[in-house]
Amino acid sequence: MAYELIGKDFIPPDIHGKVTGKAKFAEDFRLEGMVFCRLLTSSVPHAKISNIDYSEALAMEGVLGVLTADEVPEQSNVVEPILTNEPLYVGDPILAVAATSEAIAQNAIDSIQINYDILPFTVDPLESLYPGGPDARSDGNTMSFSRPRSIISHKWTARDFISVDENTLPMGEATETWSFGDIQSSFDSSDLILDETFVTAGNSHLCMEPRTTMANWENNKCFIYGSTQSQSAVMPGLASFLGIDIENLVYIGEFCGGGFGSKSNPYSTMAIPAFMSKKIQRPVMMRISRAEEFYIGRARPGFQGRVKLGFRSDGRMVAADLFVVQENGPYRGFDDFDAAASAISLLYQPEALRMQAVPVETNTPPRAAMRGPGENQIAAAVEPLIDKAAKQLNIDRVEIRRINAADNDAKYYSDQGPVTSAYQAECLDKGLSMWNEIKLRSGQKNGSKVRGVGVGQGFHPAGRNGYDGLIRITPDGKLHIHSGVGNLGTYSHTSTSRVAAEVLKYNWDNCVVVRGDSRKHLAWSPTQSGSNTSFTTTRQSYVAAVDALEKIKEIATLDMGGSIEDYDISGEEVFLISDPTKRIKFSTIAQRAIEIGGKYSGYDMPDDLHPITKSSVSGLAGTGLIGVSKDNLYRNGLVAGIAVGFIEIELDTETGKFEILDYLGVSDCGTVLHPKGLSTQISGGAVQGFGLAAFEKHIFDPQNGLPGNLGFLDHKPPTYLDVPSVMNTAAAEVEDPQNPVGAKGMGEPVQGCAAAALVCAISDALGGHYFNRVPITPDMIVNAVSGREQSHGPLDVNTA
Amino acid sequence: MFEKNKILEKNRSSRRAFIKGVIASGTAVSSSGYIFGSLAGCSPDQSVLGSVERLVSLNVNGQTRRVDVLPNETLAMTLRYKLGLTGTKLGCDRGECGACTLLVDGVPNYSCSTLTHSVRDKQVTSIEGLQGPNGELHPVQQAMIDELGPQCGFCTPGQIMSAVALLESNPNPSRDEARQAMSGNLCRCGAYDHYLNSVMKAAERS
Amino acid sequence: MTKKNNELGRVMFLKHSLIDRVIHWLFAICTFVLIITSFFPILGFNFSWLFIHWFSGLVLVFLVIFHSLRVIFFQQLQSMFISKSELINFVKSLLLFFKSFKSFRYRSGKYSLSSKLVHHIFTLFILITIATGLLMMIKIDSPFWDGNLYFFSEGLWGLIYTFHDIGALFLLTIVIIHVYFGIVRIRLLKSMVTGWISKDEYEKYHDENLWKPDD
Amino acid sequence: MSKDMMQSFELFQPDNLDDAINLLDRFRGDSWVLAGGHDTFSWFKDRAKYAPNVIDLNNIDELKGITETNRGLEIGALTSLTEIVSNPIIKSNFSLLSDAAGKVASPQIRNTGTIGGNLNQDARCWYYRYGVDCYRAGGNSCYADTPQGQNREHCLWGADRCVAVSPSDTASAMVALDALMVIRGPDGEKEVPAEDFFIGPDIDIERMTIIQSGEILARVILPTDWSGATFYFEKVSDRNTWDFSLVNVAAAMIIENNVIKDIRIVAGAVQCTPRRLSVVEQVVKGSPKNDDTASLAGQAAIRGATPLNYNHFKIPLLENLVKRAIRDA
Repeated sequence: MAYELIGKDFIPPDIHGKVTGKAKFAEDFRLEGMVFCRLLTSSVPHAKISNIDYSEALAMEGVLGVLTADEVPEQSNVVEPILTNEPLYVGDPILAVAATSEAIAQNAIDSIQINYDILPFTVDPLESLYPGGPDARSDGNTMSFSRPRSIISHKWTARDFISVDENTLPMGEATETWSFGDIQSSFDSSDLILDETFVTAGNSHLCMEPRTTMANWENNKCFIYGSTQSQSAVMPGLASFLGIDIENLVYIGEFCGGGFGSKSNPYSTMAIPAFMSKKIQRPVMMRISRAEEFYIGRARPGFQGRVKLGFRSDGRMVAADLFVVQENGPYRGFDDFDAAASAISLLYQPEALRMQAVPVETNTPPRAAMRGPGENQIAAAVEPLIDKAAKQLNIDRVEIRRINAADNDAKYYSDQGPVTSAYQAECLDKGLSMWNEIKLRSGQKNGSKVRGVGVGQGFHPAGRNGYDGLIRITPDGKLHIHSGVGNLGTYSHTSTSRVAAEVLKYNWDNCVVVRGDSRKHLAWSPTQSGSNTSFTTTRQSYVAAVDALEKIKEIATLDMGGSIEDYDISGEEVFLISDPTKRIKFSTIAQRAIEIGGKYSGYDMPDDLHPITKSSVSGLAGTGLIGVSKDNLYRNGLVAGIAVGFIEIELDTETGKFEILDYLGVSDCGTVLHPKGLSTQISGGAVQGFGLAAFEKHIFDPQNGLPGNLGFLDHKPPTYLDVPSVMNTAAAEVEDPQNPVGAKGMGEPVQGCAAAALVCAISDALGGHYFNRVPITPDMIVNAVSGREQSHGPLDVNTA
Repeated sequence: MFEKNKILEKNRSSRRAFIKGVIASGTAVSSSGYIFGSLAGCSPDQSVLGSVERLVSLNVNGQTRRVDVLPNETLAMTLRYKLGLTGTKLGCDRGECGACTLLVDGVPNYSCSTLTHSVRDKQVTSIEGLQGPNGELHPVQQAMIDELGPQCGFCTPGQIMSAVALLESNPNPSRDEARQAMSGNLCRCGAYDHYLNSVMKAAERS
Repeated sequence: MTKKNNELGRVMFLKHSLIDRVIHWLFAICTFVLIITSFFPILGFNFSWLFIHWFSGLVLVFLVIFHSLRVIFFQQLQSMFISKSELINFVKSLLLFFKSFKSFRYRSGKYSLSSKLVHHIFTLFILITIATGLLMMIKIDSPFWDGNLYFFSEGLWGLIYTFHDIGALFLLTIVIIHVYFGIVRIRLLKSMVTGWISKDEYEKYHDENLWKPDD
Repeated sequence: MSKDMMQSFELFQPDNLDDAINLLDRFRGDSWVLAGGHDTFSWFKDRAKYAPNVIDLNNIDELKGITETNRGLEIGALTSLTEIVSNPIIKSNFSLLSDAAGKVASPQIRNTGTIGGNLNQDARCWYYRYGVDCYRAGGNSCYADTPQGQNREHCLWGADRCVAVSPSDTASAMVALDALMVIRGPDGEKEVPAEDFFIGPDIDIERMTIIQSGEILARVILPTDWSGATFYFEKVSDRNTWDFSLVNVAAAMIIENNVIKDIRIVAGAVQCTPRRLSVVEQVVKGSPKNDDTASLAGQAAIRGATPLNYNHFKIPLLENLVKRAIRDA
């Protein structure tokens, strides 16, 4: 269907601020009398604090106050505390010191005496599962994800460990499990079974903008300037951290320097400057340093896993049995293991699948969802095994993926529910011409260099529903879309808002996206995470526009009679179909709506709206024609977000270094809302995928719990010179039936497919040598080529 | 496990200091001649160089700004907290990301690793200094908008400053030359190829 | 052969046998090397001290063992015991000294009370330093084991280091005192070098029923 | 470490070398020499090291500039790495140095980072940089050389209490070019060959070069005997920007009708100092420049390597780099 605005590039309203330096991130706001606070973070992996002496600090000139864990509300034991007296990882914030300058605050922190009573700690889940092994927490060593979430103690038996050799993952009793189909009979009917142990390292989100937060209280109202991916979705959680009602919270988050899942929800440390500001009665800026961002900035959990795949001779995957020991950090973390199994269920449509997992707590930075949590690691671990099967079954690597690909009748997850749409095969087809050309060069040598080619697939659910849309036409004729969407860098706040303008046939120059500040009366929206915004928020904008259109026509009938069917709109005017010369400008309609009042200008509203939307509507009441509605459109089944990556690399077997010669990323995201936005997400996701596949990993010294890679230099996110300078992107461009404009989300699968493609290509270049580990770093390649053992054990996670 | 138990750590380092003290006191008497000797050596006529003056005038974006600068103050901190120019961002404060890149006499520097006192008589150009008198965007800024260079925008000021310096010295670079010149700017969103598209577009236009 | 005439025909008695002297001087060398390789780095003279230090430490351990066995099986252990009478004499001499500032000489056995005290203090602190030193050897790589910094907890390492260093400081003090008296009473140094003492020196300082050179 | 915000210090900006030397003499241990500042600020900002008086050399013109003299090419210690990369004389006669300087860190760091700073930078062992009290920091233990120490980037040779490696890429090039380091101290200048300029823990565990407090590296002299020789420099690092070498090799060869007449070949990041591969030099001198010689050289290079827990990959990597140096130069 041809659209005026959808599918066309536009100038996002926030890009001008980004390129001129005028954009204000959390650390750029300045308030009268603002002071600074710095954190004292734990230097030991696990301890109970028996004594804190900050008398010397308080006596220092310029120090305004110290905030300790006793002065802040305690969270449930699974949630990251605001401050703590029992640090659970090196870097856990213990207290905060406020001073007129940051240097004074740091001097004060240096003078504080802390008595740590050292407690056992661990950075290796298997060590904690071994009978008598150290527990990361004093109240248990495993996270139970069944509601309500809690910490339990779970140990395996020595027999579990001994019954397998050292290179295989022992499979003791799992604490999380589900399955479908008859797993045993499916394996019996398999012609080829692969049983592989693998490790995917954890890595930090490494957002460019550290999560600095500034807070101030005025007349019992708390103003928070923060860095989060989402806007409206943050309000309830943030208010509960502060222990206040949403009405007394103002959240300003116009810009966010990247979140990648670590800032989709509010995080407890945002409350520190708020409580400090309340205590010392001055605005407080808590600047987070890069090292502190590593500590509290969350990370992807590591997997020590084992997967058994059953294939028939024609390449069809009939059975999958996944066991994951998840290195879960010290607090709740995220159920990556569950998402990993769900990805296998969608991408390969096995007839039977079993998921078993044990999320074990470790004394390392807390974990949260990181771009494709579970889905992207499992892609990097399982896709190379698909290549292995293809080789043994003598089937083309794209063909074997097509045989197992998900289509519109695909089944998903433990309940094998339906999908709204899935065009995996179409994505594979988009890359076929490139694949057929590059696969001829697989293994081609050029001195010590050898070519490797790969194809990788990524998946992530790509849409939710049930949120509210809110738009407003003001007497000046302008259309205001009050979007509750955050600004994490995808421009989804504007691309989804253009749907409302499309429905109302607005000229985009007369539209204003209202966002970034809770005082601007924004609609209740989902978190900008889980690749959902394009699907979810287009529905919000659509239902709000439809409500406005109806009200416009109803007002027209009041002035020109008839019923709403007799009217249509064009050129920002409503007119009688029978007599197009009879037209009323939307600006006039808006003025009439104010005069009529009631539901037209926001005094009455549907009661199924979320409280946040309700307060926004009442805030806007009487200022124009209000279009507001909950998204009750039909939705049944998983919105499947799929992506496929095709890659060619040249690997130097003498140095272990490779150069990515060519990359194509294809996304099944339904109708493309914002072409350049799609291409920068696909190539940006690919860069992060290459990081996951070959550069980034957590390193902790198991003897003292120290992190080996605090900053950018040691954590090694890819730079300009590590990725190709030209990235090719494409989209399947087949509409999703359950979205008004056919759009689906796509942010996360595009990273998983690139990571998988690169891992496959490296193994291909080495003639089918499978590391069963990510990231694959030069030292591993050099060891493999020279026939040496790897320096880490096959099950080691958090290792150099 | 080192800097952790302050009490214990205190006695270990104090133990080392204790030993040094005992030995030093033993040798103090004998070496006093040496100490007095060296002081005498510092001839009175040599101008006793003092630490830098605090109040300085900086040339930032073509304006002369009088500002009180601490000796240990970095240029990024001066711009952000004293001159209100918050366009220069602090991504790591260790010279490992490039978000703080700005131009000193046209040369890209990490302003987080440059002392303000070392640029007193130099031309500093930050992201805020690129626009024309009434707001016209620099070709690189315009190209970044047209090609959708940035994603989250936090590293964009640094990227743009490197691009501006590149085009100054090499008006039509090859894509690989641009890639080399921009390589000191990290982008976690991975917008590298869009940034390069913007640089090439800006080069085309000017 | 515990008695001889020297070239001037005077009678000489053997005080220290060759082996005793060799052991003494080996002790001296080891202790000197240990002191150099421990205090000088702390003072700031940086050089590769670790290997020399623990190697000479092991030599010292061997010497201690050898000396102890020799003393237990081949020599009179009692010559090192401090008898009650000696203590009484000593106290008396102190009181006398304070009363009339006259030094009071008494004749001792083979070893004077002060030499015995010096020996015992040496023994105490050498054993402390050796004990803690051997524990610290766990931390360094050696042909037989890989250094393991985490063998003990931080706290315990701290204590081991503290006692090792206190022992070393006292050793340094005793060495200084021992060297001082060794030089001031040159006869002692001479006898430790040659092994012989003259008859009148014997009669002047030693009580024959406490120590006869020829038994 | 997670500290931040440099402690306050006094900043001195002398405009001549004598003043600088007097300042260092006056403040003794309480002084710190500042050139580009990249190494300095990471210490100061982590508050792991500190000095109350910082002497900024950037206004001293004597220390800048590249001039040809009869002794060879004299490069001021304050010359930025970018100048070295783009200097025509170095590019034509000593391309080994410009190649090495071009691989350092990132463009911005090369713009302000100086050759003197790059040569004098401190070890990059992450335990030491984290701020632990290891031997090199004046303490009494090494945290990297422990049963499970994460020592992927550490040394293959020369372990003596400290197992850190030489992080500088230009250092390998300087030793390969047999450069002379001119050090200026209170009592005038002294010249030291590059090979003796870098010292290991056996000489002084708290310093990476022989420069004492009170001395400044004034300039580097590249002797003419290797001018225009056949050079080879290769650095293997995880990322192609910012990262320090896992292993680097710098070689200068004089080749006449395909026979290697003379050679100096140095490996970096395998030992606390740039490791002169003298065995390889003996093996290769006088033999033809072909694959056999190359593979022989590779095997000779790795004799006697004693890896730690995680760095044995450096053995085949070094072997390959030396082979490539001989084969592809």
